Amino acid sequence: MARQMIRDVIRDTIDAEMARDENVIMLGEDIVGGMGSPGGPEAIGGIWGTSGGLWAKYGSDRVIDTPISESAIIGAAAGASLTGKRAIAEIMFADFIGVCMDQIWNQVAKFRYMFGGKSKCPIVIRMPYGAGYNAAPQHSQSIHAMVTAMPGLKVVMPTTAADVKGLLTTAIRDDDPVIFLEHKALYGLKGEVPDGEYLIPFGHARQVTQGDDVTILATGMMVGFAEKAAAQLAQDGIGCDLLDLRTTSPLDEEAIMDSVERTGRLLIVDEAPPRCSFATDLSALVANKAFASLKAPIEMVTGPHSPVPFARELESAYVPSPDKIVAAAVKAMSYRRG
Amino acid sequence: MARQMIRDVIRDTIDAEMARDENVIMLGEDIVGGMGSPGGPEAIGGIWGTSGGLWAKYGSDRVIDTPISESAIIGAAAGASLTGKRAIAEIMFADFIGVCMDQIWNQVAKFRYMFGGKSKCPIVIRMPYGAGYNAAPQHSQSIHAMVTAMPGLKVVMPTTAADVKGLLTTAIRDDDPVIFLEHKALYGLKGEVPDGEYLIPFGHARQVTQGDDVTILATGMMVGFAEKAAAQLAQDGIGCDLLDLRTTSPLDEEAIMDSVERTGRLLIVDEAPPRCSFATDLSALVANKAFASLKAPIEMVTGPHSPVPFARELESAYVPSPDKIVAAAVKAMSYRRG
Amino acid sequence: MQHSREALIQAYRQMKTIRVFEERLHDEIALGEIAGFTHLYAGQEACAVGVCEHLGPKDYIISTHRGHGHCIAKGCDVVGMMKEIYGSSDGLCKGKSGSMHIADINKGMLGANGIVGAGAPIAVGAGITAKSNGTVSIAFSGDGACNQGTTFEAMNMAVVLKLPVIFVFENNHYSEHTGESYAVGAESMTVRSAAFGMKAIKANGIDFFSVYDAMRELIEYCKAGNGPASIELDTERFYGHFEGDPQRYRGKGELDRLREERDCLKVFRTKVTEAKLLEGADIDAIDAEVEALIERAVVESKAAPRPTADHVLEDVYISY
Amino acid sequence: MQHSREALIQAYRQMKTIRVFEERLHDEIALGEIAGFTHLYAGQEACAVGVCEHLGPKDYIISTHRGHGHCIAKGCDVVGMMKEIYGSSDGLCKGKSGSMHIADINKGMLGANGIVGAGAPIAVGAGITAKSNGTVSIAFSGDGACNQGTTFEAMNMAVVLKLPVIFVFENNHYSEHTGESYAVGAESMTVRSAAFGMKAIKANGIDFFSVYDAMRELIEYCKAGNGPASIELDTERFYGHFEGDPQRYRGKGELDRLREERDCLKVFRTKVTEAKLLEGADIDAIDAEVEALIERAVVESKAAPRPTADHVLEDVYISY
Ligand SMILES: Cc1ncc(C[n+]2csc(CCOP(=O)(O)OP(=O)(O)O)c2C)c(N)n1
Ligand SMILES: Cc1ncc(C[n+]2csc(CCOP(=O)(O)OP(=O)(O)O)c2C)c(N)n1
Ligand SMILES: [Mg+2]
Ligand SMILES: [Mg+2]
Repeated sequence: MARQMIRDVIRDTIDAEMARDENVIMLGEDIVGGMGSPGGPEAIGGIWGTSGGLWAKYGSDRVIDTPISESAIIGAAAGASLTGKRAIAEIMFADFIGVCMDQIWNQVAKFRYMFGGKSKCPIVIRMPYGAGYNAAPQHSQSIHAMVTAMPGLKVVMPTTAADVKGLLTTAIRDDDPVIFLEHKALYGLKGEVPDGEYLIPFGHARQVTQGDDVTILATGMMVGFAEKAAAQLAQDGIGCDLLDLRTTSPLDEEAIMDSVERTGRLLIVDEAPPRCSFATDLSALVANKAFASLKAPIEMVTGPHSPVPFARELESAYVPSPDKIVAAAVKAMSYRRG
Repeated sequence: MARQMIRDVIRDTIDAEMARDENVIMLGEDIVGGMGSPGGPEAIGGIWGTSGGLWAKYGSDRVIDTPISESAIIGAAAGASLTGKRAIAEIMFADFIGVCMDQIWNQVAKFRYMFGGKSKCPIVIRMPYGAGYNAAPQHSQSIHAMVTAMPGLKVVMPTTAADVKGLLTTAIRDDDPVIFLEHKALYGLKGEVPDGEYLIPFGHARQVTQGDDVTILATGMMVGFAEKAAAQLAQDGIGCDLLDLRTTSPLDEEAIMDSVERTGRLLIVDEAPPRCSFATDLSALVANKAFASLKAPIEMVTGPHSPVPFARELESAYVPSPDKIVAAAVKAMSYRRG
Repeated sequence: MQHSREALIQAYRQMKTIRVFEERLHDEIALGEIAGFTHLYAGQEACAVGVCEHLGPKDYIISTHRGHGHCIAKGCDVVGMMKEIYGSSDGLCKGKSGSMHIADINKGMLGANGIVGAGAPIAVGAGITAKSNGTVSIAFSGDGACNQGTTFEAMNMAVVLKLPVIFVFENNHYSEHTGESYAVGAESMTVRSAAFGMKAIKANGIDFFSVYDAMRELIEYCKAGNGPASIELDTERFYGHFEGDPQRYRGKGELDRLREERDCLKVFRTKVTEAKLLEGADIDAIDAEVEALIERAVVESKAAPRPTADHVLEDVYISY
Repeated sequence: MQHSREALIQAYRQMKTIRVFEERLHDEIALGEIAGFTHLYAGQEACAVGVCEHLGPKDYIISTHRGHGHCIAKGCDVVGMMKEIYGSSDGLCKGKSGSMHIADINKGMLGANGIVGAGAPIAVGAGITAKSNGTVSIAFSGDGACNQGTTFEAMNMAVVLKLPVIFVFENNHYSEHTGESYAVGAESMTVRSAAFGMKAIKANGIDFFSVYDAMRELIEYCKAGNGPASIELDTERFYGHFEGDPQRYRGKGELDRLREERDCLKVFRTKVTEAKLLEGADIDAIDAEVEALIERAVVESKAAPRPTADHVLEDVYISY
């Protein structure tokens, strides 16, 4: 067990997999940094510090710094992965999926299906996402709903240092395409990381807190906020069953059903805007499959139907907060059928 | 009142608006057809036949045929609309949003917000969508969830000839960006169209059938299927309250609530895959706001979590059918709280 | 042109197979036998075959919406292709793909593609693998696709990474209904490609030998580690953009003239017979063979099993 | 260089305003006063001002993530910009945009843009309007953005539609941490632009007069209906890519040398004083004015009102 920052766990995990399998390669903008500059390569190692030292160790054929061309980055990673490599592509901000979505949605996600099950494309697309940096509307978005909706993709949203190691290792070794979403505000977070080989299977939620009154479902940054809220609610005698879903596709339906059947109340926390979101996805699942157990309306705490604004006051009003989560839980608890 | 095919209604409506306002322009691939060819311009007038004759009437400065460059098509339409034009952009298949999503999502949808409310971008983006042509995974998709989720966009999904005229006129005169989704399989459908100026405000659902037993919500192609199902269910004494939502953003929440409070049962029909979909959006809305009225689990009939397959047998198994809708309604009716 | 008799017979058989495959599809589609959108390759055979006769299974190609010719030239099973287009579960892609997405990874054929311009970036990735194998990666594109941003990005990235990728632009002078002279703003797509920093040449896309010789040079160039190259092939499309296209953009008598003067199969036959490399009889024998093969493909396809509802959710994932 | 005294003073004031604005931001950011990502324009002033001094409010420009200089040069209110960057509800964009999206449509400034390459297509659309107004549309891009597919598409479309669009590429030799020589595979971005079928020239991006004269020629050319043009400006970025950048990609002593030898403000001052067009005193007077303006902007920004939660849902739509 070592205590590490998430950004370092990512680099070390990629390093271990590159050492283990020579077919693993990386592509992205500035993942080496300094190519063609007076200062020379490895001047930076990724603007998020998630690939430092890898170019020096594995060279330009495996750690590939690219021009600003996201469609070509994903296309190149896809073509390499279709032909025997295992490519890890970094899109610097998840918001940039807008310029390369076709390659993800109509190519990578559909290859195997279109080709009658006769191909594999073991690609991992890493995308830093989320608000918290006052990075304004085009650099703060959460895109998990969009990719979760795409058949053919697996979608991972780790929240702890240990989970980052276990889930990224699984992602790199998975033969299906994986979207690996890293919350920007979590890169600096430290946590205990198991030594040696460590894999966490997809589709298994993590139980964060246990309780019998209300089920809270969250992912990414929202897990920590929900945990804060749960602690406060516990003081008021409200027991929260908080699940960190870890992967949105596949989804741990069983854990969700077990919990809701026990609590009868559901609260979903999602950083993204409300329409056609992952929050509505979970609500619809429960409203169909666990309706009989529901004692109260399904509550959702999400971002508003607006872009993510810049100013500190606006961004913090935009993002769900522990207080809003507490209020929603209390609302669910105080509901009485008229 | 004239009886017209939807493809002709689209052309005539654009024609009327271009005649009315010289700032209205059109851009798209082959919307003239034959540019730079021996046969010469207007050899076709749009592969869907929705712009025939317009180039001859309005010329190359207003009916602009473009290279195959969807990002530049949307960008050009956006830049023109930011500076005083009202551009109608045609993306030949909605599936191609993958190559131009940034311009729609991070530019057009966010301009006004990012610019502090000091700009307007009256653009209409027309996108033929949906299955039914055995056009295989990359030419058959329904993308309404993706765009409904994007704050800043309005999303229209007309189903009748009359609604196409009323909603397209409203869209072209609207000062906000509008995504206008045309189901490919409906272009040939005929219907009565009101003469003269005809506008339908956004956010007002159309009541298709009335009934007190189960509420059915549908859009586009699914409305006709649901209507068939409702007729069959009526024979078995099940009264369906079928709403054609017309616009997914804004959404007619009031009509939905009124109906569900009356029927206590909800069935949602959506051609798209199930995850993070418009179906789940509607379900979550009702599970939160009309929970007390619900007598049964919320049923959804949607496409499966897969791409749209090519073969006739596969595509028809993929798309929701009247039979599946009937079965789901019967299921909702026969539910008894354990 | 120093080609062995076997090589010439093989090249002709491939071109003829594509031609008959497409002509037969044209008829079958008219009969309403076949669903979906089909884009026929007839007229451009010398391009696909002139390129692919140089390639082995570890060389990669990626194709376009007009992919049948590339598939056949790269060795995809013709009967399996026909079954796919007929929507059979025995088809090369189990009826999931139809005409527009046929692929056979084991043959190095990375797929026809319904998204114009999507192939070039993927070919760059195959070029990364090719570089480590000492093989090459080929991106087929059209005169319309060359204007798509993805194609430009791919060209620049291939140059930056010095990859063995060859961008083959089949200029059949139309993108759907639009003339190439309208949509390509540059003096030519070749001049434009050259300015990206790659070797860029042209060849005669209705002459197998012109394409074949030019490609030999480019493949040697790329395998020698010089980075990517591009080639523009002047060729012709004999049918509509898609089946059902009224082709009003054609000039008067254009199609008859093309069939008469610009048919790559006639050009080939004349060249090899005049040069006494093959007899007319050799060619007639291949024609008969090919006709029989395609006839069998159609007969088997009509009888082939159809997929069932339970297939819809198969092959979305390897494991989920 | 036949410039009126007023014109020279105006040009210098604009450049100096940008410089002081950016240097002050650099200090304020170091104090933790300002949130978000900020990309400073200092060093490139001659580019923005050399271009925009030709333009009126009906001429359009679209900018990049490094937009402050373009905004100021196009006439955006400097105090409103500073307030925006400070996140005030009195800011030019009500605190919604911050540094990366500042716009003022009435001034013909269509926005800084956080998406690299997104501006060029939008400039093509403004070019459609400009064509009907007899004005021009300018797309500012960098040496990194020139490799994005959207930029290439925009260039081709502008040529096809013969629009009065000028693609201004500010080559500051870096895209984030990557050298231009690595990311641009072509011999030069100018050679590449020319091959798209447009007039493409270079100018000295640290010399206002070089930029200004070259732009006069291009604007006349575009307004005459010749279609688009492009210009590459050789210039320098004085700060990091973003504030906080360690700049390890710089050469030894590079920054000092740039400040010493490649400062467009020094170049301007030397030229105009040696040519006796302005006195040192004139310039010192402007410097003082500008310092005072920026000081006021900062003081007012710190005191300016902050937005409140109820603003979040404002201006998503005009009506909904
Ligand atoms: C991204 C995208 N845009 C538009 C289309 C529609 N489309 C299909 S083929 C085609 C023309 C392609 O022309 P070209 O590249 O010359 O190939 P050709 O058809 O001549 O073989 C178009 C516009 C598409 N499939 N994908
Ligand atoms: C689509 C997209 N990709 C990547 C980025 C991240 N990014 C922001 S600025 C930048 C470098 C741009 O370089 P250049 O065009 O030379 O402009 P400069 O920073 O030198 O002014 C990058 C990669 C982005 N904002 N958008
Ligand atoms: Mg063509
Ligand atoms: Mg730069």
